Amino acid sequence: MESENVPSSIVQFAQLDKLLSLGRANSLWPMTFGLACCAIEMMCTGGSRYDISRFGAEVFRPSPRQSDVMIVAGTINKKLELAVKTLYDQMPEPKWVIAMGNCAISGGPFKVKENYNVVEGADKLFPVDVYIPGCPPRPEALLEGIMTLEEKITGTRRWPRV
Amino acid sequence: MSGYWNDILVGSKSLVTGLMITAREFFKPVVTEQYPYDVPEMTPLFRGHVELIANEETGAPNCIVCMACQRACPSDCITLAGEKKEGEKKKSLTQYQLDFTKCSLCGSCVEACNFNALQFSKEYNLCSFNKDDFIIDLVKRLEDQN
Amino acid sequence: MDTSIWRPILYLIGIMVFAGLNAAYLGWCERKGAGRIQRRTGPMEAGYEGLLQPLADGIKLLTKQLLVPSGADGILFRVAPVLAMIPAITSLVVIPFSENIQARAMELSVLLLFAIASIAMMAVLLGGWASGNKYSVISAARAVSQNLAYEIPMLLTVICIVMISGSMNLRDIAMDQQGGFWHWNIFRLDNFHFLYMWVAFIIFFICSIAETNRAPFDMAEAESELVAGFMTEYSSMGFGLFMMGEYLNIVVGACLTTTLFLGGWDCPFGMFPGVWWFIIKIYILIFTFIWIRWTYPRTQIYKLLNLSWKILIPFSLVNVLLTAFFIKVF
Amino acid sequence: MTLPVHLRHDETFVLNLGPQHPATHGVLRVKLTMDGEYIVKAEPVLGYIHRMHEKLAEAGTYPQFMPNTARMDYLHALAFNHGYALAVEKAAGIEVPERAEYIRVITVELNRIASHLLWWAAFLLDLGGFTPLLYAFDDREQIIDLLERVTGSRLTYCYMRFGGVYNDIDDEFITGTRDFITRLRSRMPRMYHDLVTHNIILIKRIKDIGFISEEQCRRYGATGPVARGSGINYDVRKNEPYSVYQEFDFDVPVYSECDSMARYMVRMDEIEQSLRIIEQALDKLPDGPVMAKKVPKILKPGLGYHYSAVETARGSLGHMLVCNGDKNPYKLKLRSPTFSNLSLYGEVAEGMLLADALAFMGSLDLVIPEIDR
Amino acid sequence: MQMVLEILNLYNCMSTYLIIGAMLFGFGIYGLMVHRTVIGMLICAEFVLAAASVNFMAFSRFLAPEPAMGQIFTLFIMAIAAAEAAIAVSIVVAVYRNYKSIDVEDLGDLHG
Amino acid sequence: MQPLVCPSGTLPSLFSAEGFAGIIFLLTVFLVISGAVIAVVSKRLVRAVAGLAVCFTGLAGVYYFLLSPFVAMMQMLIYVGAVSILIAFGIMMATPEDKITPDNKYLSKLIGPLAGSVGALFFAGFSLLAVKTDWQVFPEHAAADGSIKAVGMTLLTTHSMVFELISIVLLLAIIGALVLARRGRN
Repeated sequence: MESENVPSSIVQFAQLDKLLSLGRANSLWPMTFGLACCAIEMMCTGGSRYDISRFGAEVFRPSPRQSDVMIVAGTINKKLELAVKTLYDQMPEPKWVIAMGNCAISGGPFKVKENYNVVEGADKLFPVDVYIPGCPPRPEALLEGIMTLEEKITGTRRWPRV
Repeated sequence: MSGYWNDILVGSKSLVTGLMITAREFFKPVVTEQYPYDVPEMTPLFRGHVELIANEETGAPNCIVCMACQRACPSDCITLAGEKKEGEKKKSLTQYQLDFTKCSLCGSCVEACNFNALQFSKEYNLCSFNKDDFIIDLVKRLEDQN
Repeated sequence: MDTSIWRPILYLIGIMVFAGLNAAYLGWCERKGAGRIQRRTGPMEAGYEGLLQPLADGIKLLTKQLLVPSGADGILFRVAPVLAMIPAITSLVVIPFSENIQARAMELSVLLLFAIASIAMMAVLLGGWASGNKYSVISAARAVSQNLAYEIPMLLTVICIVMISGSMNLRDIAMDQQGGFWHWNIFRLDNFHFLYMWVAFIIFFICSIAETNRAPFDMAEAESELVAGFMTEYSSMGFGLFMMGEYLNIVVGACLTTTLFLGGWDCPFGMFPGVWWFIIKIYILIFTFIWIRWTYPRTQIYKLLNLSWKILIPFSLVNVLLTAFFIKVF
Repeated sequence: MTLPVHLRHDETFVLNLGPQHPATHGVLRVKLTMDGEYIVKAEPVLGYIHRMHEKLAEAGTYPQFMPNTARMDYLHALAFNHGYALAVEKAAGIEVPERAEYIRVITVELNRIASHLLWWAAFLLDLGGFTPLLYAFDDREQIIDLLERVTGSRLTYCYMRFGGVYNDIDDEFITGTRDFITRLRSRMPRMYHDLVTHNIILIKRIKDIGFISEEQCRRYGATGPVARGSGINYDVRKNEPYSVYQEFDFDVPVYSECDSMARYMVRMDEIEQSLRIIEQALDKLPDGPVMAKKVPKILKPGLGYHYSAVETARGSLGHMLVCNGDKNPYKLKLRSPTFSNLSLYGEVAEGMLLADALAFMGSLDLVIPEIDR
Repeated sequence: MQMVLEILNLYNCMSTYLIIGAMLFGFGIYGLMVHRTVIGMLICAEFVLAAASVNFMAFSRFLAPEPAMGQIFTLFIMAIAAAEAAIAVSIVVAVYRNYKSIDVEDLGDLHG
Repeated sequence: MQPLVCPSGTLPSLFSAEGFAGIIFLLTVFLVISGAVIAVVSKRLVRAVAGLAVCFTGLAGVYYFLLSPFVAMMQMLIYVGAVSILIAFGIMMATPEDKITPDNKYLSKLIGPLAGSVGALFFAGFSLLAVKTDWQVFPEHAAADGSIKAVGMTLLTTHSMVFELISIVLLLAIIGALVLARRGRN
């Protein structure tokens, strides 16, 4: 469960680490994993207009083994819980999670007291790195999320903030 | 047998046509919006999360704490509180907390408001490491804006 | 010291560099090309026009955790990606890039290419089987039956070329086509070979797409059916090697097509032959590979086998007969 | 050692398609019993995205359920809006101004085109063609832009209100829509038909694959393009006109080949018919208000059952509303089209090849949240 | 040093090849006895055939008056081996379909 | 192709082309042996097939050293590309799971050493025969042309019978395999 604390080497190779993180940040391959409405906006982000490929992240891999970032786009319910968790566990380290949309953050509009079937947020299952609110978030927000994740990996932000 | 030759001929023709179409697209300009560099403009009706409207004169929120928005909200996003200050007719807002992580952006709250106190913000690219960032204190937000 | 030792070593280094660059940058070309076809930009942010993208991907893949699933056959699982790379690199040894640039001018270089390609098939089969995943096993079975089916028309068309040139040496075959495009096997004027050799070229090209498992024949990694096919369980560099192997196979396929049909290093107008013509030709072919991939939907495995058995093999057999006939008669 | 015949385990194995699988469009799970590449038995497993929409309807007031409708079928959200609005309007006896009905039709039809385009894209993705996907998305973005201008959201619209629509359309929207119609009409023959429909690979892939007989359609209650691809001329817009659909002249495309290609063609033709409807609606668009005058703030329809049917991109959608005079519905039951359409998957997919079965699944145009609700 | 050089020159020596052939034959016989599945035995039978081909090739290289002779025999053996493999595998598949096993001992009632 | 043979009586230098060839030869022999060992010893059939492929790749190298590149290529093409893959296919179709065969009661304890000794006996006998026999090496054939041309010529003239037989065998194999595989599926 501790994706944050990947043991760093005892001897710090500062420059090398920087290179590694730059490499990782620029090649975030997401998993083809859509749950609900937000998945359509995720597809739009891959589309020509928003073009997630500019950040090297258009390689949607169908297999969790080859993906670096899991974009949880949609509601996770109790039945799906185990499947999502398995998928997360199947991803090789280092891995990141983006919770896209309100459902993945907290259960969203379905987090009401009558709720009997919704997992209240992906972070109940595994650590989430970046949260993108919205119902669904615009593709720009997902791009922003990718950039924020890159910021998390490299420690600096390379793009203009809007 | 004629189907066999027909398949080959018509099939090859369709394949070549397809290649020609994609080739033509290859030389057309791209349609991509360079998002972090080009900032898109939201339409006037764009629904971001809600925000308070300030009174043009005083700068204080228009809200009179009638709770209509809270009642209208399908997913209990809104918590608000107000108090009646002395010498004032209307209640004034002390706290307006929006749990944006539960919002479904339906716009019921804005519609329910009869006092022109709520509007949609144009925040379209919110994103954070921390989900508590989206439990927004709108009063504070309004103060920051002023 | 004997120069006979250093020459192959130098060539080996050259081939490694060529292979490495191609394996890395074809991925970039593919993503950029796909982007342009789809009217988007493709990778932009890593370096100028995303030129450092392969580097980023490489770094990431290298430093990613290599998972060996518990149900997998550990040894075969690890060996298979390496096996996928070997034949692609080895094949480059016999490719004549120009009259003088060839690592090893073998008498039977055409045969060598096909012989070595069988190792790649073995790699896919073992990789898929060793993963212990049902999708991978189905994919491996598909990949192999596809490769077997398409090897037949491919070899038959190559036989046409061998009959025309009277040699199995790629260098001789290329030498035989010098002097302008009307000498190339595809448009060859003497003995009226141009009448049917273009069909052979098309058959060969289709087969090389199928042999390299590229769309529309990418049955093995049909992602909407089999997740990622035989690569489903591969993470990190295991996956990277399979990908690089695929791109190198494309390069080898393009080189072979160029040498067999398009006159090798010959200039279309009969002047200034040289290695650059070869490079231009192979990259045009590689672009066509990419272009085709991003245009068509995928076929279906049985339709694919039907295409081979019902169309390509009869046509290539007829081609062999025609070649023999035209050589004998004219 | 040899087992008697009846004890031998057969050669089949179980292939678990989903819940995460690129071909299942979300989180459908299909348990396939396979014999080699042939499917012996296909068993869809539902419930992976069940979000208790019907329960939520009972919990909140009438207007509070409106945003949920858009989240069931997010591809044709406005039709779900429309259906729910119609049901509640029927229950509460609200008259909708004519302009509002026209706007509803225009936006619903635009949304239907967007939905079909996305289906087309996803279907092509199932068949392994990636570029058409992006061409369709390019067109779809135009629709989304138009709809965003009037509704304020890109995907999960909450546009309709009981008694009208949330917002009036302006001239810019009308000219934009007309531009879009010409744009799509000019792109349709090349980018859609020449590139894909006439492509021999596609034809070979989906022609004579996934045969659904008319009898099967009726037995499972399949509607929409699935039924129309099997020769059943049924379209709620035509057969039981609601809203102002009787004002327009449009055809219901029906193909009797019963295969995936027929369903494909039905949808492609429907895009053209929707364009026709939009054109006529724009021409006839009357002036007037877009909201009914007297809509009570708090709706309390009296005791009764109310049913409304609308035609979504996937088929006939029914809202069964039971009111008991409270401010929240006593019960809301949905008859969602994809649920019936998916039900026949198991029967039809038997004996198919894996690749064909997935092409067939794509041709059903499944939206899983709508099935699970 | 002399030893090393002699080892390096092994490839010019006919007995090297014959010993390789003998070894393959030995492995093949051993495997045929040890393996209990039809496919395992098939694999080992391939070794026996390969041993024969190596010998043919070696004789053709070093002894035969007509050098192509051994090669032709080897090619013939290859064809036989390929045919044998094809037939054997299809038998195995057919048998497996009926008996759900490829273990030779389970196939006792195959005769008759 | 010219054979790399040193003048009679001399040995190659370590760094000459001949020496290099010697090293490569040792590698190919290593491939043959290791492949054969894997194929015979491993319990899992898939590994056995992988071993078979390795062994045959090595054998192709050995044939190359026997001045017959054509046969070497055919070895790769047929054995690695077809036979091994065919067998692997057979394994895929005929074993649902990779089962490691359980030991049989008495026989298996006995059969291992027995088979080992029989194999070793054959090996020893043949090796002895190979080493002890005084082979009449044709000196002029050391440089003989083993090229494809000679093979092709003889195959179509002197030994055309072989050619025909190969064709018939393959044809029969195809038909037989088809019939057998079809019969299995009712």
